[in-house]
Amino acid sequence: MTSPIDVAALKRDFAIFDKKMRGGKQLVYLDSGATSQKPRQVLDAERFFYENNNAAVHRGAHLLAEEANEAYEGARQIVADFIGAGADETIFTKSATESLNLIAYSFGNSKPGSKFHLKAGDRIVVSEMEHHANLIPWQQLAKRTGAELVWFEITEEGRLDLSKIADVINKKTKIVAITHQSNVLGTINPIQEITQAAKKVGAVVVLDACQSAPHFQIDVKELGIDFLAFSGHKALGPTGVGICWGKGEHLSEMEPFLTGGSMIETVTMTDATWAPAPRKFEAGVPNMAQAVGLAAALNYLSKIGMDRVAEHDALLTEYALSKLVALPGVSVIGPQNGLDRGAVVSFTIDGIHPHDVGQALDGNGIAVRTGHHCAWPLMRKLNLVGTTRASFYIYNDLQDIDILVQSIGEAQKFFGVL
Amino acid sequence: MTSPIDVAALKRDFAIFDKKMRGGKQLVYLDSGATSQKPRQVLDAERFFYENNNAAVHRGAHLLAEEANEAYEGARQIVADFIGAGADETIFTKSATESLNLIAYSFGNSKPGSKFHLKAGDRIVVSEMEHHANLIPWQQLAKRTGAELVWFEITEEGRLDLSKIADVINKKTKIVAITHQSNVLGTINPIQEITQAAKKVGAVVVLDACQSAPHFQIDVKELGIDFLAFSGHKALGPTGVGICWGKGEHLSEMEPFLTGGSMIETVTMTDATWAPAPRKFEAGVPNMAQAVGLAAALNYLSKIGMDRVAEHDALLTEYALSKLVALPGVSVIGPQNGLDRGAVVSFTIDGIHPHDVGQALDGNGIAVRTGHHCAWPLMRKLNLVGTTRASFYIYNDLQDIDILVQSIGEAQKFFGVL
Amino acid sequence: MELESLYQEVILDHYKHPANKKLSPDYTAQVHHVNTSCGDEITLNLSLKDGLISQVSWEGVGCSISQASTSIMTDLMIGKNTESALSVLGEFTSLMQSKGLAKGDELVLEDAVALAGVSKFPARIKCALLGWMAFKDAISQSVTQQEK
Amino acid sequence: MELESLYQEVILDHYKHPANKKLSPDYTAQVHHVNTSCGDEITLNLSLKDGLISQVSWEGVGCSISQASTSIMTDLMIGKNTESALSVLGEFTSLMQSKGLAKGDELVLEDAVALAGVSKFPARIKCALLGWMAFKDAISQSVTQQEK
Ligand SMILES: Cc1ncc(COP(=O)(O)O)c(C=O)c1O
Ligand SMILES: Cc1ncc(COP(=O)(O)O)c(C=O)c1O
Repeated sequence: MTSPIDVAALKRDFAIFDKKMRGGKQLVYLDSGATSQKPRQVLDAERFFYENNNAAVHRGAHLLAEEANEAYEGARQIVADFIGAGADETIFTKSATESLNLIAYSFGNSKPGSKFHLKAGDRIVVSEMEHHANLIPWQQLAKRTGAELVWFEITEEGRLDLSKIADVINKKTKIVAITHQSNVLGTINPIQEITQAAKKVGAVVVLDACQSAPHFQIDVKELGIDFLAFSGHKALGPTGVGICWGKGEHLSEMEPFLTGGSMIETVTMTDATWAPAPRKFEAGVPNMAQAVGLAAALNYLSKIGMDRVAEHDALLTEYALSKLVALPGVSVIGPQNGLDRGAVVSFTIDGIHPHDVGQALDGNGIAVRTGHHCAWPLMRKLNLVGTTRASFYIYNDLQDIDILVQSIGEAQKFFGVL
Repeated sequence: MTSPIDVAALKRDFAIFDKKMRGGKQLVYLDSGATSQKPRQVLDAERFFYENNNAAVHRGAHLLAEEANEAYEGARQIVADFIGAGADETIFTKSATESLNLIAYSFGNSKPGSKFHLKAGDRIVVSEMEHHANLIPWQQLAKRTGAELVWFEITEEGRLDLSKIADVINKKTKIVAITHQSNVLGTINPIQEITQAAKKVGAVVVLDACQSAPHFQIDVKELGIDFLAFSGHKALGPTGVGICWGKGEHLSEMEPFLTGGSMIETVTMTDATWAPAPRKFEAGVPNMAQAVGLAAALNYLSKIGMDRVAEHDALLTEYALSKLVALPGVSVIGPQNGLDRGAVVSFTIDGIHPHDVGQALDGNGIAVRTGHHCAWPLMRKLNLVGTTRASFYIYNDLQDIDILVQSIGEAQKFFGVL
Repeated sequence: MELESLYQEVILDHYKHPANKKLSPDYTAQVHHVNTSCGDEITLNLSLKDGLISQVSWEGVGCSISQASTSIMTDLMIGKNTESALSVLGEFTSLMQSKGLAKGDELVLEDAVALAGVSKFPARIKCALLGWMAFKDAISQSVTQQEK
Repeated sequence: MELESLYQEVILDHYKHPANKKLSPDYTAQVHHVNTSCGDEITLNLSLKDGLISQVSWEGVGCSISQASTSIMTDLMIGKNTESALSVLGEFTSLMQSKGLAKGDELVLEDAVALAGVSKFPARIKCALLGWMAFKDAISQSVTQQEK
């Protein structure tokens, strides 16, 4: 099987691969799970905005302001189309972290009587495989409101244990916040099963799509979710931009999060009323250039085709799994085959601390992530201090994985564990 | 008097001035109060980061991650130096709006017993000339905690009325949130007088430096303030980055605002503890490229010299005031001379709505802002539906003002009001 | 200046001498709308009688475009039945979204075709629509009211 | 691979055979430190007797750099008075911040000079300092304790 992506040609869009690593080595970038590299199309789009249309949106009547507005709202439409959403339901934030906090704080700000108001006796559901960004905001919301935080455990294989789903998502449940794909295990979770259970009890489902939206086709309606968050920087986009999507019917009833300019309807010294969504949730001069850059990134992905991106990912993941599972002294964490599993492979090496593994790989130009991956509770559950994580994207090829595998062997020799 | 800045030479750094406006007109950009234009040095710095050092900070041990970290923390040091602060006290946010919300929400999150905890009987002080960004977050905090919101009025001349300062800032006062310079009136407020009064009663002073930090030298220690907020995009920097500065002793006692990755010390399923500042306040993969871009912007300003920037601003402001005050049918809002007054001049024209003024000026390539300038309570106080605002920066010259003045005359003729 | 293409004579006339700009004491529905980006406001009273729009009156502050557009709209709507009023409104909205490409049907829109130029200025479309959106809101409130 | 410059023989030796890695039952101060970016942890017991550091023992998980560095540190510190211990600590901290430019004084730092290469890898400096910072904390706690 060969990849539907011509990686060698595509890589020319990414200037960073011209850079030489330590000792003149070529860059083998296996850390897209943390952040992706950016094609020149994205950098050019940002620069074009600054050099031709830069002005504050929503605030001026002059030509540049009109153009900035068109660029920004056009970007919103592109993002909305990318996830099958309406533009008015698509909010620009600075990151997935802000998106998830926005939802949690907005719920926390809601008044008694609102369907989003939480109190003692209510329940928030998460899972053991959540990234801190989709865990701590809910911990804090639970503490503030008196609601109870409960969670899905994981199975030995590293999948969500849904065997007790009817106990976990019960009548008390108001919110289910769950990751689409684990950033450590690679596991892709069965979201529809969860949304069905949530719907039965009237709970909203918040999906952390940080690891999924950049990698395969997502449709918020098909998923049946209520809210979705992802970060631009993991999807070829600029840093400093994230997306928060929410069903229109929810957004219109929700309290704002950040307050200030451009999100208001009227203001007096003591009071204010809010503009309709999405502006209600976008206080201040927004991250316009980053929104434009993200739109260019999503256009870049769409031009490749998300089906092809997913196929390419699957090919690399299968190949990496087959090689790593066979290595002596190496343990793959999470599902051992490619079924319902994204382009993230965590592993440990007997006798070498992940930090030292990362250092040894770095010596060969390989960039991986090591440590707890902002999923410390999962590490504790797995009884690990950390893992080494290789994650793949459109600019990786099978040779990258061969270099990884060979370097692991060299590291084992160097540290004398083989 | 001539400007210490060679505007013609400097303008070559700003590609947007090559762009042709409607009817082939040259751009006369008088809307820097809303957002500034960006020199290529800033755009190049961002691009260099993406093409050479792009990786997630605080999270990897590989070369790119190390370089990203150095770039990001180096940027923090540059920003800190720019305002006379310590790097550990300097927090990257997405905007001044987020910075002000961060402070207000952090206070709101504080527990009884904390010096930041507010309750009924406590008092928050603002002023009638605040931008919505430094008003609504405090309205909301007051509503949530039961504290009382009071404010300084403005004088006929458009200055802060401090005659009742001892009544306004009294023993109940916990927070004084005030703008350094009004974005409508141009008034520069006497901050030291306010910090002295606040210090006497143990209140903290939050300074909105959006309109000041880009325009003249600021030193947080000399000002005697406790917190400061400003936006990168008004200071030649990228969109999507702002600064929140707080005294170290405050930051270490404050509750976090956004929660998630990178801001933690330890995490379990039900609980988390926080990293020291500034990381406690920077959840998630940060806006690294924008931080780097902002540092390049502040370096650009420092290279000119903030004293020269201020002198240039003063020259333009004096010139604009002298011309506009003399125009028939034109009223300048706020102080009529350059004393303690920044590079922002708002005015109204008898018989022409600000929106129509803006449109007429746009026809001559002039970009100004019209409307309530996110200071609606101030507009009501002044009994105005809005104003037209011209604001100046380093790339403007006296000729820009001449074109403005001439175009105002043409507009008056067109609308038949002269 | 190309201002003439935007501010046609007929617009400036309506701006200086707005029609029906004095709130009637009685009405079927009263609405208040605000253009949040600039602060312009309008209050509009609508009277429906036997399915016909018998009266539209208004008060408000705003730029020449919003004032003229509202004035023109009231002249157009008075005397129409709700169905044809909404159809005119639909046609005007399309004209505003035409990005300068459409001219508008003068038989349907009458004086309102003078506003065609606004569609080239995205930031001003809201100004031109302020009164029309208030009118639309008032219609739907009147209809619900009469159904009760 | 240039790994040898970072992982000198002496480091790997300490990593495999760490000194004083077993918590003593009694101590003047006990501290627990965490490297928040990777999750490495250390518990360290310190005993002060007549102004001398009589015992430093520890337990913890971490990479070879943090483990070896802690091991080397304990060997260095035991038997010193607090003043010279803190001076050695200062010297080691400077070495770590030297960005690969300093070699370290072997007369003062002994085995710890083998860690000089770490200073070229900013992300690892925290690893090398984990045990030392815990030690510093324990010293200051012991001193306050004894002052009481
Ligand atoms: C005085 C003042 N405060 C606050 C702000 C808000 O800044 P931003 O929209 O960049 O968050 C602005 C600018 O819009 C301002 O002029
Ligand atoms: C699964 C998951 N959720 C949330 C986040 C947080 O994203 P960000 O740091 O961009 O806000 C990440 C990435 O760090 C992630 O992998």
